[in-house]
Amino acid sequence: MTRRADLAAAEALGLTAEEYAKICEIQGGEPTYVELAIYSLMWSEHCSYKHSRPVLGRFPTSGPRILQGPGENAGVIDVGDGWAVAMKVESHNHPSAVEPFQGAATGVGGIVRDIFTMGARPCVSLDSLRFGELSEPRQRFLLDGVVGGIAHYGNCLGIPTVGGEIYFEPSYEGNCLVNAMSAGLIRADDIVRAVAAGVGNHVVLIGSKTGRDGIGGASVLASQEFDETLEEKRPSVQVGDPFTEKKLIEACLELLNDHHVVSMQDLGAAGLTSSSSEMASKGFVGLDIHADRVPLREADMEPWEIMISESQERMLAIVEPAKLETVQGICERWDLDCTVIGEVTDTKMLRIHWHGEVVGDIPARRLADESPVIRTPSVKPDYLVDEPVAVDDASYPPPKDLGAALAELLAAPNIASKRWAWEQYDYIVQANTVQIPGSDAAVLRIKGTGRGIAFANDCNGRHCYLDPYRGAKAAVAEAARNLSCAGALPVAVTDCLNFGNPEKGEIYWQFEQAVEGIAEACEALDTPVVSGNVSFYNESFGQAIYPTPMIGMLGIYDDVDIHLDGAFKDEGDVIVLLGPPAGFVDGSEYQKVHYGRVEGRVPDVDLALEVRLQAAVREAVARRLLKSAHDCAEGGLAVALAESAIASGAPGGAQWTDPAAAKPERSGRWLGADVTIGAVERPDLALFGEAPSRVVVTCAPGDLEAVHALAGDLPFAVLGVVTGESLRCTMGDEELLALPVSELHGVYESLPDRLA
Amino acid sequence: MSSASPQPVRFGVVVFPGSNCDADAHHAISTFPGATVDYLWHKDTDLKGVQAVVLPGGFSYGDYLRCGAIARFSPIMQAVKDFAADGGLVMGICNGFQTLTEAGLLPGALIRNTGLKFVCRYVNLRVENAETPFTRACDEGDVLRIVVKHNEGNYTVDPETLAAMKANGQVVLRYCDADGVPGDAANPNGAVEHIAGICNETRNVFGMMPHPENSVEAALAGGADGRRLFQSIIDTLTVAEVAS
Amino acid sequence: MKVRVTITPKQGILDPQGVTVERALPALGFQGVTDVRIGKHIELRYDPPGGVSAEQARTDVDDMCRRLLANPIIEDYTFELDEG
Amino acid sequence: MKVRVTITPKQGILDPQGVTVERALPALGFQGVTDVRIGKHIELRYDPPGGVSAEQARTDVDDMCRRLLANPIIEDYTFELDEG
Ligand SMILES: Nc1ncnc2c1ncn2[C@@H]1O[C@H](COP(=O)(O)OP(=O)(O)O)[C@@H](O)[C@H]1O
Ligand SMILES: [Mg+2]
Repeated sequence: MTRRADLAAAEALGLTAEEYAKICEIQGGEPTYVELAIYSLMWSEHCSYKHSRPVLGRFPTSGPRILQGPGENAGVIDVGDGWAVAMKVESHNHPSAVEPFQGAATGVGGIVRDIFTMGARPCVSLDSLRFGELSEPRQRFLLDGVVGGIAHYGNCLGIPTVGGEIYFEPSYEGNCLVNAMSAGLIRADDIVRAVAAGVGNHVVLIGSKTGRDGIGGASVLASQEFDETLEEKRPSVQVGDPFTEKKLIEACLELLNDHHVVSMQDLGAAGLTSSSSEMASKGFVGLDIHADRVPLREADMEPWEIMISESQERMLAIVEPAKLETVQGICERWDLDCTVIGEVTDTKMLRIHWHGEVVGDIPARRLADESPVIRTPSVKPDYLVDEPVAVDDASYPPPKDLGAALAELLAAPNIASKRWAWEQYDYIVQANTVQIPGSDAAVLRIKGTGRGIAFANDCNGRHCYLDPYRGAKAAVAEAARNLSCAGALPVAVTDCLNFGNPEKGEIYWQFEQAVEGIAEACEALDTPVVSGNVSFYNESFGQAIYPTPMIGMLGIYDDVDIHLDGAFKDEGDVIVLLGPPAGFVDGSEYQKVHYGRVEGRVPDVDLALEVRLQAAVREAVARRLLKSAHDCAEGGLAVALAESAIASGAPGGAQWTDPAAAKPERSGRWLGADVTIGAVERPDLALFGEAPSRVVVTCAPGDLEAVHALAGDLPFAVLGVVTGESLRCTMGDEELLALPVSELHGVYESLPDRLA
Repeated sequence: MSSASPQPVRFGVVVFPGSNCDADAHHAISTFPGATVDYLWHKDTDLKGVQAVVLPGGFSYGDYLRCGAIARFSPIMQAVKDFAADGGLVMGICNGFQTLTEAGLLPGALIRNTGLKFVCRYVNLRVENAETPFTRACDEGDVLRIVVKHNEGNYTVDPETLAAMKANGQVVLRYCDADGVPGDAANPNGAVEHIAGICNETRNVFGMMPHPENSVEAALAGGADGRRLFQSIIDTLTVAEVAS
Repeated sequence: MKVRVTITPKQGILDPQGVTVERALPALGFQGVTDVRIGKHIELRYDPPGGVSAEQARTDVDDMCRRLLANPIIEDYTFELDEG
Repeated sequence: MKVRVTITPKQGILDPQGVTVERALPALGFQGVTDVRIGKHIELRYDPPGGVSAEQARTDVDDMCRRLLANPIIEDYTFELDEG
């Protein structure tokens, strides 16, 4: 007799009484234990998006270039000449907090499977990371493990990790964020969707054997807050095997691109359960799964365990009987297990068999699509209840030594070079990398065409905390600005929405505000959202993370040769600030680092201005009028200038052989700048204050007029010229700061010293 | 030399499960008009008549146990050994270098980087011996700028063997600074005497940790210094062909 | 004293190295090898200044294993102490 | 039968991991740790079809170690067999 599960069992699995009642209604009585386990996972926050679905509908998701929007494993964008890019981002926050190395590694593995499931060959990865303050040993341990795990997995797969971001804020102390983004190239007419079809076709499981990895991972780890029972949850840690995944990539792309399979789906959260029910639901068919035919790593597993195991490196394929032999042959060639575990039926039921007995029988569509929807009534958080106002500058006494303040900012972990991390990543494999990590955007060429693609990741969580709407909007604008600085046209967004507990009104408010901000910016910039991920419950002991809606953006080039970086190129070039001159202390890195405060009213992005500014920058790059372009972000104008000066040691975005040597590799000397700012009361805020829509560009003196003409009525200020060896800022006759670039370089590259 | 344009040199790139620079090596060689290139599958037992074999970079068998330890038992490796014994040119890049040492075709071993981290970085390489089939398009003392990317690139060998290797010109490439001076600061992995590439006694088997196949196109971040190594092989085999 | 630590992947945790080696062995002519698990073997000398009792040494080494040498989330460890 | 193989870095061969662990320990409050060497511990079952004598098993396992499990240029190995 199959065991029946009662309300108590349902509640133990995290289901509510209403949810249980709905399950009983769908099942026509008490569910079996297998059925209940399946429902509990499919209706968990992580799999069902029950809190976020209605809000996400706000995003613009279509456009002439969009071949596939949200709803598939990855979004797909037409990038020209018959080529398309599939892209998505995924969070692996909770697993990484438990075991940073394996958590991050399996995060990369999961997102890469989402890409090649579509038939695309994964061609880039990016990683967006958040930790608590670096001064805490535990945070250094997490950082070390997470970066090591990403390197271990991505390097082994031979997918270049070309970009990302790392921020440190106390709010992430109990909940680090590990957002892995991946993209792949595919011929536009080869896109495969994860839809089961063809009654009588085989359901085939390819890849690793199934063990008890991550049992309950989706519901237990991803959908609850962390508390004291964290320790007990550890046995469900998943270990990644990038070698098997590499073989899977090769075998699956052969199966998909040569049309040997009808469709394919990766096994991610909730394993066999979610992959089979989603494939059945989308195809309006049923699937019979024989759990007893699944190859096991541990002999004594129960059917419900097999159905929800999150063992990594597994794929589910629908195969016509006539093609089974070919499919098995290809898998054998790659030494991969390939097992028929079921068939496509016309019952529209997901039916689980166990040694001849039916232990679960669920209407696939209702399971996949009728999960509950919850809209928490949103409440503006206490800390924002009084409409925040810009801080009074008078309460921020200006520093005496602006040079020291600049050095302090360059050394701040949020600004300092992240070379320590990205030198652990193979960013060059696949022979497409045009622009390596360390600048505004990563640039790759598309072999056999003159075209290129560019990627950027952005989100300032502190701004989103002070104003989730403005902060999220600014994240989209900044990602696009980074691409525009590199000369690429921004075309699409994938997002990873990291928030606290959505059952709380304040968190829900943050979430709604952020989505609104993203949506408005994406509309203005014409960059639809094609895929994404939501990660809730990033809270420990009631303390939520800063709202962190990470934006991953794709840009394209018709001619990748026109790409540009932020490094100063030649002495005598003119330095221009495009965009508004004023910087604000509110929410800035300067505020945090120098004054130890986080407060105020972060500036709002003027989207119309932003759009015009970026178009002008791109046009100037395309006409080869600019020598460099770099956006002003954390640390303001002075940090942007310093970064362009430091990068001058590495022409073409290359890097020093010996990062410790304070000497540029090829030119033999650093390029600095001599700039003057207009008379203001607070030069420190002009230098270090932050504001959106600002780009520092350089051009040959002879091109200045043409650049100015292109800029039209955009705010335009000639700051000075590129000079040798040092960075000097003046205001009128007053010297504000003057520092050798070699010294700035030393501080900027000092992160490793603080990791030892 | 005859004026008729010579036959292109036929290269083979071995594919092990877990190789991930096989396609890059293939692509790099295909940018040379004087060469053609095919893949060789690890389960095959013959080399399809190629004139030069490249063992590519990557993580054959996941680099589990030891880098190259399992790959060296692949069926194709017996053919590679026979080919090398007959004087055929074999070039191992990174994981390919590791596999050649595991197979006993090159002396020494590659152990964990002293930094214990994977390192992906541009390095400068000093050509120590330009009289090999793999470096003849360079001059001794030339500095090549090529990327390294590995976790186990720390070359080690016992002192007697090393002395013999040096006497015999088997140390082919060393990590150096931009001015061509080898030293600790330029050495990304702790390799003994800053060794980046070596050959066997008969100079027809060559292994290097850096990745010349990622430095063949000036338009990419990797630059084009790696071309000279492939060009050397092509020159060697073209001259041999024309002479025979 | 001499310390020998043995670290093994926890029961039920995937051991990709072990699986790969096991798969490779038959091709090398070794039949009948199963259940391959690969872990670490660490040897060290522990002679804290001022000496230490065997019991204290056990506590210290256990501490070292837990905090640095092993990863208790996915690995088990055992150790032996050897006077001398 | 059960087989346990211990692989250690050869005397005179640099052990970067051992060096790093040794350097990290004082910061964690462990004084007096020296000579840290990190190697591998491999467990497997060896039951060739048709059975095998203990002596033959020793020869076979030694062969496995020499040819695959260890690299004699940089590593030493020992092993134990365990009936059952
Ligand atoms: N924040 C978001 N923005 C846009 N699309 C989203 C977002 N979150 C999830 N999606 C889309 O919802 C679908 C389900 O996501 P997910 O469950 O993460 O997929 P998977 O099971 O492949 O990991 C995907 O198509 C994904 O792109
Ligand atoms: Mg998926």
